[in-house]
Amino acid sequence: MSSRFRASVLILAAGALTLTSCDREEHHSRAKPIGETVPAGASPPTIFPGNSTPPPLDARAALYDNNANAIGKGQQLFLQMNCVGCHSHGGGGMGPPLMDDEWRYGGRIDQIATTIAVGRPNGMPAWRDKLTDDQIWDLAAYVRSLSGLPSKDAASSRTEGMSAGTPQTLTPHGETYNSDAAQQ
Amino acid sequence: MILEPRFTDDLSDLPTFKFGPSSLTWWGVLGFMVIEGAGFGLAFAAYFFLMGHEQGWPPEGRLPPDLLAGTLFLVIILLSEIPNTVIKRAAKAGDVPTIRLLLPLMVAVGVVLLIIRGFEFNSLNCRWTDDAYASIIWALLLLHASHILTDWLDTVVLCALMYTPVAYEPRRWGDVDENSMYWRYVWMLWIPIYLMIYWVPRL
Amino acid sequence: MSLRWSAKAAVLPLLLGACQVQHYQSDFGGAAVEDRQFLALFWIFIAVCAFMYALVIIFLLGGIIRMRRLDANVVETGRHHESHPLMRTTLIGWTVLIGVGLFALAVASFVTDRSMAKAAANERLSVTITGNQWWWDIKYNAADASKTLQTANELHLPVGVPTRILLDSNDVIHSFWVPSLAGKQDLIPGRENDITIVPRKTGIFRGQCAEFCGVQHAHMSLVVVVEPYADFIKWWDHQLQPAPQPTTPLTLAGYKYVTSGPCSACHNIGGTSANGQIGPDLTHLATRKSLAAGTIPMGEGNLYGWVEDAQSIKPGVNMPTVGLEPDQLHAVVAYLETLK
Amino acid sequence: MTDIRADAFDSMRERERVRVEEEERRLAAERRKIARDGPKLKGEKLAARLDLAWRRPPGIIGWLATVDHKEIGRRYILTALGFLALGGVLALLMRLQLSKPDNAMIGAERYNQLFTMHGSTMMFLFAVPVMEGVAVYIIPLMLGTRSTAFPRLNAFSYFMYLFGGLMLWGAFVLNVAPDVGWFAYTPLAGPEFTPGKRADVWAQMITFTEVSALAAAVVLVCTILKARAPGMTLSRMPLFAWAMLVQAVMIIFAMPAVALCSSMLISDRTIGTNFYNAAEHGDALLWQHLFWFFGHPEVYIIFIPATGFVSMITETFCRRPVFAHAVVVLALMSTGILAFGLWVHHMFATGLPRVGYSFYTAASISVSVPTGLQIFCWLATMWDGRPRFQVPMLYVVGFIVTFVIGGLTGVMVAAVPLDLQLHDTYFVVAHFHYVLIGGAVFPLLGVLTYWYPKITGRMMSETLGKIGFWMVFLGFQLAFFPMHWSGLLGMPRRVYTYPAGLGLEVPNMLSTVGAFVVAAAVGLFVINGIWSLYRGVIATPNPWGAASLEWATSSPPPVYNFAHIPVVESETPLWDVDGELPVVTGLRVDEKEMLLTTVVAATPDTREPVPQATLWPFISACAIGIVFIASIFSPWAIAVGVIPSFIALTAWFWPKELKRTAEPVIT
Repeated sequence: MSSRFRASVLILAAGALTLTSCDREEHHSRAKPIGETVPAGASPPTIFPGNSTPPPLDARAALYDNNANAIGKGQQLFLQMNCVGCHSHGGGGMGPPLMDDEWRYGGRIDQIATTIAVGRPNGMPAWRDKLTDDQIWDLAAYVRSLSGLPSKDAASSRTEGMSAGTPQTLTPHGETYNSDAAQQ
Repeated sequence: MILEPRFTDDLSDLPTFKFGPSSLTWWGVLGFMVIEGAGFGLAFAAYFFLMGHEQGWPPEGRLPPDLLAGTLFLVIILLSEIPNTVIKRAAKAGDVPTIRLLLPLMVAVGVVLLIIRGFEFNSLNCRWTDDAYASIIWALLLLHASHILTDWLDTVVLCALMYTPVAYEPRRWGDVDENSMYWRYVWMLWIPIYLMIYWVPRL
Repeated sequence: MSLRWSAKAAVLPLLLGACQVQHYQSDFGGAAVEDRQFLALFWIFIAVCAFMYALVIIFLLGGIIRMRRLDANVVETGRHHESHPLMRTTLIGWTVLIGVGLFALAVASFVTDRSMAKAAANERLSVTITGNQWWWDIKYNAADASKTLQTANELHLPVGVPTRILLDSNDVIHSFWVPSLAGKQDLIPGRENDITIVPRKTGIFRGQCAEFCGVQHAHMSLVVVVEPYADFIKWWDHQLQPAPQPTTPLTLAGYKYVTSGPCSACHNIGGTSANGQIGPDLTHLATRKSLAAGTIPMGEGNLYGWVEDAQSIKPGVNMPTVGLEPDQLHAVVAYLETLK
Repeated sequence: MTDIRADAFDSMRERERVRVEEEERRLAAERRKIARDGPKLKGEKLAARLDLAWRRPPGIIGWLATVDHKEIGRRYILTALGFLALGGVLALLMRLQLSKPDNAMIGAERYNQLFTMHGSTMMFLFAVPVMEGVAVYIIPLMLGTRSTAFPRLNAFSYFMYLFGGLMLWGAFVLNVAPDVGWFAYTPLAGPEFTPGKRADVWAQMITFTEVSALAAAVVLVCTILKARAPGMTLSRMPLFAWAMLVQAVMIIFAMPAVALCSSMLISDRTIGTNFYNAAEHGDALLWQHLFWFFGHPEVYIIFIPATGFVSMITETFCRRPVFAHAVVVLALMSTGILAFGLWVHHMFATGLPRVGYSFYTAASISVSVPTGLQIFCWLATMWDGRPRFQVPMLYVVGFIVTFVIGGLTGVMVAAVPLDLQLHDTYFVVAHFHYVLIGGAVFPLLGVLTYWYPKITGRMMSETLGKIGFWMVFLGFQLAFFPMHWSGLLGMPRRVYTYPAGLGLEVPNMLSTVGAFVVAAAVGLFVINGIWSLYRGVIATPNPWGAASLEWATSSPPPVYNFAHIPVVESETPLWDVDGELPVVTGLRVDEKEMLLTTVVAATPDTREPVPQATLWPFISACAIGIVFIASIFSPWAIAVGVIPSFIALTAWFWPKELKRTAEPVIT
């Protein structure tokens, strides 16, 4: 009886050791949005010359970066707001590819959010009026997950729609399998 | 007040092992074969359920899997039944030298089959992410590959065991007998899977 | 034993009496052919099952009452391998009784099923409902394309007219269920389901999604208005008109903000530049009886609450918190109230 | 040249043959010296030697390495009752949230996690394992043998179950709990609408519990078919053993369905296959077909052992065998077979062809006939016998009164026109709680009271038991009868709140009150269990005067169960024995050994060595468990994890010393 009792106490102690709740799964549908991404008018410091230290990360990065629900919402918005039109499914087309790791205007989540909010030359529209901050940051989280920057397992493996790449079975033998950007 | 025992008869000369349904491990192996059979049966049902939706199977424009690797696999696994039957009879007869001779052959055949299976995965002409057709074909092939792998690992361990003095114990002959029975089950399952992967898309 | 029976007897009337039966959203509504046939079959099943249950309880009580007698076929009397001579025949009788009873119920169910299908044979109105996460997109199909109507969360049906509702889903599996009218049918992505309803009673009824579809499954309901055919046609023609133009400066400011701001990215307002297809259609929002898929009744206060902060009413809903300034909020709500 | 090699080969075979023959002679001589039980070696001396051979090493190592079916059975039951308590707490939280309309006590996301965890815990972590646990403890005693077949596989099955439960509840603590329902319909549970690892955790819990249930099922089938006492032919086998045989065979055919579909769900979610993706030729209904092909047999897998419990309690407390033993056995078998033919009645609202539905209506209605016959046989046993209403028999009466209501509402939801209104409403919630709590938990509480003296050696208190029964019975009716009413008033399932004005306030408040009464009653049962452990009346080997073999040995039974294997001559052995128990002798005393008999006639067949206590099942369960958990995060974990699992399983199979002994010993 005693050894069984000791074993159960051990198990209880281990169970009680509640680790910090894993925030990767946190649903945070906040009532109030936190302040503006970019003060109106000021252009974001996207390029940091050599020695100057990059500005501190926005407070919301922790909430959105690598958060499964934000990435999920961003994925739906990416389809609904027709980002696919220019960027296709991340492979690029009229717009630059988002799956690689070259970021003209900065690859951090707040920089991507700023790019989406204020728009960029050569055709990137400003979404500040059309999308709320919440949605912009969800999109930014999804765009970062496209290039696998945060850990892979927060992003979902596919959408419920048509799969992005052309089926391998249509490409005759020998040709390497590549994303449809190269196909067009 | 436990009841006093009334001794009826003495069983001390009962054997400690018999082949076939008298042995416990025979029933255990049968149980796991039925479990895997139920699993494979439902995988077949899923295959035909998904196929039922389509006008064409595979879906329009997809190339069916190439025949070479799969057919080669079928031929070799059917041929492997010959040494398998010899081992089974030797196990029943307790002929340990023959078992020690042929088990390494079965291990070698297993290696060859696993290599061919690698080529088969390559000749499916589809990636599992393409569509449900590709997913279910890859699933069937992967399930059977794991089936081959587990039985091959079992044969390797058994082969090592038969090279120890314990090989002369009747229980171990029972293990060899049941392993051969399981190998028969493996290639019997391959026949419907082979037809579903390679020939049904060509109908 | 008597304690158990009195307790059980006390509970039953307490239940039935305590709540008066509303017909707004209940299986007893009887507002359509399908629900009336359900009720008929329901009472048949209740009667047969109650009879069988009474038999079981009588048999059980018999066994309990006879517990004291001495000449039982038990171990103590050494007759535990014998049994009451009539027991075998009672077993056979019991089996026959169960078989006949259940066969009758099966036939009754089949007959009801066939008559439901027959009653809904020649439908004269076709509606397509598409389920989205946590609201209903309703499209009235008409022969000529200009007459097709796109609305959301409120279904108007002409009384007496068999209506065939085609069910599809944009995301997960939902289930269209208006208990007072008819049984439920699932809305499954990739499948074309349908249900036909023949309303018999006019009035306002409430339906709710019956298949678990995510965070706000509890607030995915819809209001169904059954009205005479003439009123229905008048309602349909009115809904086809584009949204009325704003007149006062306040509603004009609201109009400007709605058509240029985030609202136009998701919502469509007929006759204006806002033509988002992601959210519900708002062309005649103010004519509807509820907001947020039947969650809160339509009203100025609720409009303020919903537009200003949707998350506190329906946490997790896809409508974002726009963060309007107070003056913008007044303008937008004033404009939305003009969308009659 | 060839002949030299030929005869060299012959001489080598010759030498081998001679060596083997000489070793045979040595072993035969040794075999004659082995000590065996019998008239010469019996009583206290035999008990001491058998205890020495069968006892496991002490301490934590011994605790982890035990292969004694009694210890594993106790662990199964205690762990399952622990999960019952955890699941019950979740139910109370849900009832508090639903006690009044538009309640803001628990948010939507948290509530969805609560009802998913409640459903999954009750179905996978409580109901099936507790039936396995009771069977693993009682079946070898009831069949008159010393151990189950494959005792190491039995230990492995318990650890897999434990790790599955710890993983699910660990995820709940880490806020990664599943929130898609215990049925996890796709596409909601698919990669797009449940991002993150919530649904993967649920699917891996299924893999754990299904491996555990399948292993335990194979153990039970082999024990029931091969290890019965001599003379216990199939027709003389107790009804509980029949129930467990039918249940185990059902598990073997049903569990692979959920194994397959949960693995397909995980592959959809992690490596992007398209099984359930409607846009890429998949189908969301494929999930429902595969899940419910398992789902419906699952509820019979939970119910059928309960019929076994009711048969044993009715037999003992009515002082006569159950009326028409053959009818009950045939009813069990036909329930088991029919259960596989009616899964589509869970999908009446998904728009499949209506003619197909009427076939499933007929099948679903017909499955209630065999259960109706069993109910008749129990009532006839009470009518013909002299029922003593002690606590176990009270639970049987409570079972009959409650379960028959659940069975009849089941017949109602089997009819398509009714089901279209009642499906996914609280009417169905009432139905399945009537058949699961009324049909399985009541008999379980009764049988735990019935076999408590055999397991612990002390009787549970009769007064606490009676109070507990009335509380759980009346609390149950108060909690779940109003749910019929709220379902008819249009309250769908799995809603975290409901609007006011629909008349749902009173039924929901009554249900909440009733739920707390039931919780108090279960608490009282646990207190009764713990209190009786120290203060209960010391139990004799057969306190209830029962007939089956588990009451022929002491309470609690010794490690080796029976000093001599009993012989059975009738259905109710202890009632038809005139003072002396006929036994057979000849099993070894210095090593663990059990008797195997033929399948149908149970004539002695072979003597089977029983494996020693070993840590390898625990280590294999750890290795395979880590592979399962790691494969949530990356599929490569399976490829890498195969190696340690293979090593652990080989070490489990590999004999400790590689030399032949007189008679085989599995170490």
